[in-house]
Amino acid sequence: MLKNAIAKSMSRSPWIYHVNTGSCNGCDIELVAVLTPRYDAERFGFKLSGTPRHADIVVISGPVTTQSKDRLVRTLAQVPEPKVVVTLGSCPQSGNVFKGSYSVEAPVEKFVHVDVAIAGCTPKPEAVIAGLYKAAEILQKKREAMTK
Amino acid sequence: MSYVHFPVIAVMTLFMGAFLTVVLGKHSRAVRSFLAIAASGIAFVLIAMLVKPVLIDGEIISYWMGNWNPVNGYAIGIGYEVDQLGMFFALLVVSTILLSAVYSLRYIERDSSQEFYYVLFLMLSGSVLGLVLTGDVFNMFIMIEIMTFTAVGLTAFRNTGFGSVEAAFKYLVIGSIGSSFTLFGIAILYGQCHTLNMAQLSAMLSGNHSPATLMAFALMFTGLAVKSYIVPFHTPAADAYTTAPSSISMVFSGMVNKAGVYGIIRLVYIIFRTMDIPAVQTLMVIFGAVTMFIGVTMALAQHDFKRLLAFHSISQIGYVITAVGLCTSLGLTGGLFHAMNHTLFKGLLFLCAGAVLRATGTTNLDQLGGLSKKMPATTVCFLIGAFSISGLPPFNGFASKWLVYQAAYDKAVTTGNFLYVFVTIVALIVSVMTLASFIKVTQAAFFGQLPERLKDVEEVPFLMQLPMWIMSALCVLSGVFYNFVDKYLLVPAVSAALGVSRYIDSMMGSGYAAEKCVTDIQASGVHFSYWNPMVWLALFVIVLCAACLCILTSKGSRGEILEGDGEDGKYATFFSGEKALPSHVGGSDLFWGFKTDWKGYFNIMEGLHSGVVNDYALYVVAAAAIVVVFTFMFMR
Amino acid sequence: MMLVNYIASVILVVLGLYTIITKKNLIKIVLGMGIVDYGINLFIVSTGYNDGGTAPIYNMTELVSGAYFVDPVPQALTLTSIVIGACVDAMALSLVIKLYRQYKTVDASEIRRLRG
Amino acid sequence: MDITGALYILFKILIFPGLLFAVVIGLFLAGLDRKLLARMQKRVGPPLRQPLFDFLKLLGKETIVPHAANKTVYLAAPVVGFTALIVLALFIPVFGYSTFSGNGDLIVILYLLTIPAVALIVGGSSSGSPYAGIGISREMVTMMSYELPLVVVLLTVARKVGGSALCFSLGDIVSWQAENGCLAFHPAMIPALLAMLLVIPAEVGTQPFDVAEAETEICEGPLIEYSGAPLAVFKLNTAVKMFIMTALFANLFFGGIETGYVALDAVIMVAICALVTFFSMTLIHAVTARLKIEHLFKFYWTVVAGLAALSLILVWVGL
Repeated sequence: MLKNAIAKSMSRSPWIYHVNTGSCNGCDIELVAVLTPRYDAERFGFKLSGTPRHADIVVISGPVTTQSKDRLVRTLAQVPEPKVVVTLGSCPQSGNVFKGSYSVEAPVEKFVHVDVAIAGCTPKPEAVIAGLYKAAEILQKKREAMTK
Repeated sequence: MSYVHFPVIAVMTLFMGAFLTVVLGKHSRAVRSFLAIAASGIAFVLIAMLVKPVLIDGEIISYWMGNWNPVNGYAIGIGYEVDQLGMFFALLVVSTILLSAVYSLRYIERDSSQEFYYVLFLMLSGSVLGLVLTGDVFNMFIMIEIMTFTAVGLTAFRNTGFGSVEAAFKYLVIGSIGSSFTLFGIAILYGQCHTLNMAQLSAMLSGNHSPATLMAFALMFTGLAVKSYIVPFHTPAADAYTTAPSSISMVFSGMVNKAGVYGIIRLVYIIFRTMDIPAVQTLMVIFGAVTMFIGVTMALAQHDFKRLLAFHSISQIGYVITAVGLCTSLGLTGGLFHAMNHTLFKGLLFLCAGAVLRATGTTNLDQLGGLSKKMPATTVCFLIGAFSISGLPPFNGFASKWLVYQAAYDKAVTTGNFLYVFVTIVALIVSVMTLASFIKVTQAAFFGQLPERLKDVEEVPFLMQLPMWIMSALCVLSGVFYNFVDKYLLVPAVSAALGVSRYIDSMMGSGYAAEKCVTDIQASGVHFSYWNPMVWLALFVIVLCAACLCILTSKGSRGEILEGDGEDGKYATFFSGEKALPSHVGGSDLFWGFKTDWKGYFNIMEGLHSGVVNDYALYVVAAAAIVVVFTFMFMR
Repeated sequence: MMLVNYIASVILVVLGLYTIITKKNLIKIVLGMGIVDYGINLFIVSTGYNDGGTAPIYNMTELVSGAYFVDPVPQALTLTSIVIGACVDAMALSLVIKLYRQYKTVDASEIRRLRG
Repeated sequence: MDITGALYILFKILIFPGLLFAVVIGLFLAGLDRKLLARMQKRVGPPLRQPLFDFLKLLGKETIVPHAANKTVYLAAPVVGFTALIVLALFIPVFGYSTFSGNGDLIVILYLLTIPAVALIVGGSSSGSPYAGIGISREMVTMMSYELPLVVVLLTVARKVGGSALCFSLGDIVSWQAENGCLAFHPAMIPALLAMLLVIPAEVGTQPFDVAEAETEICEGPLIEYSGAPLAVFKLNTAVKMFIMTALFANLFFGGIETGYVALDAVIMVAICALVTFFSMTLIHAVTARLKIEHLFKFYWTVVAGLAALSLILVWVGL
């Protein structure tokens, strides 16, 4: 019973840790906009946390510059399982307009497993919420898979 | 052999041990260790054997040296008088001696001229034991003097290091001013009463104060206050505790300043029997409150482990003086209990500091860090000591501080005097600040990150851990079973301090006190509202539940407790994604907001603790002058 | 009669304290401590004085009730006090020597590593 | 002690004023706080059960012990804090009904209240993170700040209730109020009441006074390295502390509303707790931004302590 309750509450209280890997700040602002009264992601239990140790969902924005790659990997390693990785915007998926630059490592799938990718430059807040909600469901599935 | 001889034999054993160590202990380490342990052990056993007759059966042992009994109601000979109050302090003294001797065996093994260490140590022990057992004021003065200059010698023992000779010199100057005041007071008393026996003095002086005896009171009070290091006499104490070997710092705070406190209690409650005069109460409470506040704020500003502890010693003595100065049985109980607890937890903390010093070679808080992984036993003992001194329940500091607060506020509401409310508030706030400064030590020395320099630190040997564990156990036990402490130690001691006539009668023959019209001090009745022992049942049940919760959540399918070594990023400290760097938040970086807000105060205090011995002497003389003026203004 | 002694002893004590407070030279501070001691010794021995009393040296047969002599106890106290005072001064001087070796000065205002 | 007596005590400890009650009401108040805050900002807000979800979720996560940490202290700290809070819950009567009747001593409560904070500090310190080092420093300064007004408020209440006798018992305070009316309606106590309302958020660590755990500046301070079950217990501690502080407030200033039915009393008390939560935490959270630590210290030692001292003086002169 407790197992079920825990698994269920996984999707009800996903805490987000946001990593900016060289983004133009557009996506970051949209992510914060999601928490504002108009969109209010907190009604689903989303909350921004200050440290990866508390996080369930890691949101990556930006095209992953060479400088930030190590930091990204290290930070991701510090997140306790179960965790879900979400990419925000087109940059981490493809490199977007930065593609081909000598200092950009995108796409992020090359070195990190990505569960949900939210596309757009920048994605609309509605899309962000939909993506995060999806991530929360994946989180619950992961938890259930862990306990099987 | 009758037990009436035990007190004298105990004192003589220690002095004899010192003598034998000079003669025999020069070449063999085994011999001097044996002598130190044997002498302190015998003293401990002898005093412990007096517990039954004195503390449980309530007998007062009076003993005339060379059988010089009083003639025609005049006591000429030197008398030992062991009442429950003296016995209480004697027990503290012998326990401290024994534990310190055990600790010293390994602690000073790397020093040279160890025989002198033991000689001075045993003489210091003997003098303090003699001081609390004697019934003669001049004998008391002699013991104080022996205590002072053996203490000075021990302070300067590690004289190759930083500042120890300087501390010893300051200690000697201030200490000898204090002794001189005491001697002056004793001389005036002798001129007035022609006796040196405490019981007889008490009979003659009670309620019968001439200007000369008032002067004597002021001088002796100041002199003994110097020995108990209350502010503004505390300056040499801070230096001496810092630089003396830790086993000696423990002795200093465990019994040397307790000897001063004992002297003050004896002086105001028995010899002059002035405690029911409100002016004396006010004097002591103000001294106590100032002492605890200045002590703790200075401690917050320190960067050295032992110096911080030294200022805490001063601050805690403030609690004792305040509580004793309230002149209620609740206050006296709280004060004595706190004195005992202070011996336990401060001794423990100094031993921990010694362990850190031995293991790492420094006590500078800015150079330490992360020792908890290398020295787990020391860390646990330190935490117990720190929680005790900060008064967290269920440790012993809580029980005694609680009594102090209750006594102070009780005094406030029964007398309607706002001063005592203020004192209560100060006492409560000082307790939080004490906690703050120990958090500082905890973070700076034991937790946080291990500096590269301390990678191969090792835990101290078992023989050094043993006294630490014993004291930790005592800290917890006396906090949990305060009822026993109260029943067998505190109640007898309090009634002895208040029962002046009994003290006089058992020394000078029964009826003597009544003849001189001496009455016992009337102190308002004891009302304890100790917390219910049921709490402990509750605590255990809940700890059980909590433990269950932990097991529940840590096993198997639920989240697991993972530990890792090596450079795997998962177990590294979070540095915003950077590779973990050695960055330790040290002692001086803590409490920033507090320090900025109090910058002016700290600057003034730093200026006052200038380190110049002349200034320190000035404070002593000025305070003595204030006490004299106060005495003459309000005690006539 | 004894008033002069008392005044003198108090003056000595005050002088000694004045020396300790104002003089920066460590040796002078030690001398000040000595002066305080001697002031008090003078005081103690004066308290035992009885005008017209004899020296308190008797054997058991001579000592009768009502014999008039100066009080012997303060003299014993003074002796003890002198001995202790000498010990303290010796100790202080030896510490001054040590201090001089470590700090290369005997100026009290420069020997202040332990402060704050 | 016979079996029924023991079972009754066990019931008290585990179910009614103790463990279960405190945890449930604490989580309820925490949820209420978040919901009300959201409504005040014109948001829908999380459901009332949200703190429970958070707690359960954290139980299901891994517990990582960083290798700079001292494992024993790191894992024991939250449990110790929790234990102290539950003991504290037993000391606070539900008006007439308490586990240790007449023993809810104010000073014991004051000291037990420091234990959860110390547990947080020691736990954070043992994690070895420099962010935690800054965090514990701030937590400690916060503690020093609110302790002065809290002490003065408690002494004021003791004086008001006891008159010229020592009265530190919460039970006596409640029964005095049953006779003489709630302390909140005595004019001299109004400043103390306001001071207490301002002490509560600092004690619990909510928005303007959460400098110690500022997640945007120092990454949650002492909690930075915690994850999984220990973090869950810390979050639970905060919730239970909300209940303890508001219940203490209810007993100090609105005590003595006895209906004769324990259940009804409990409901009234929870209602008062909810009100206090709204006024002292949610409202202040919604309208203010986080303070700097030195401002926080100054604020508590001047404004709040001043209010409390004003009350103390008024009570002392006999108002």
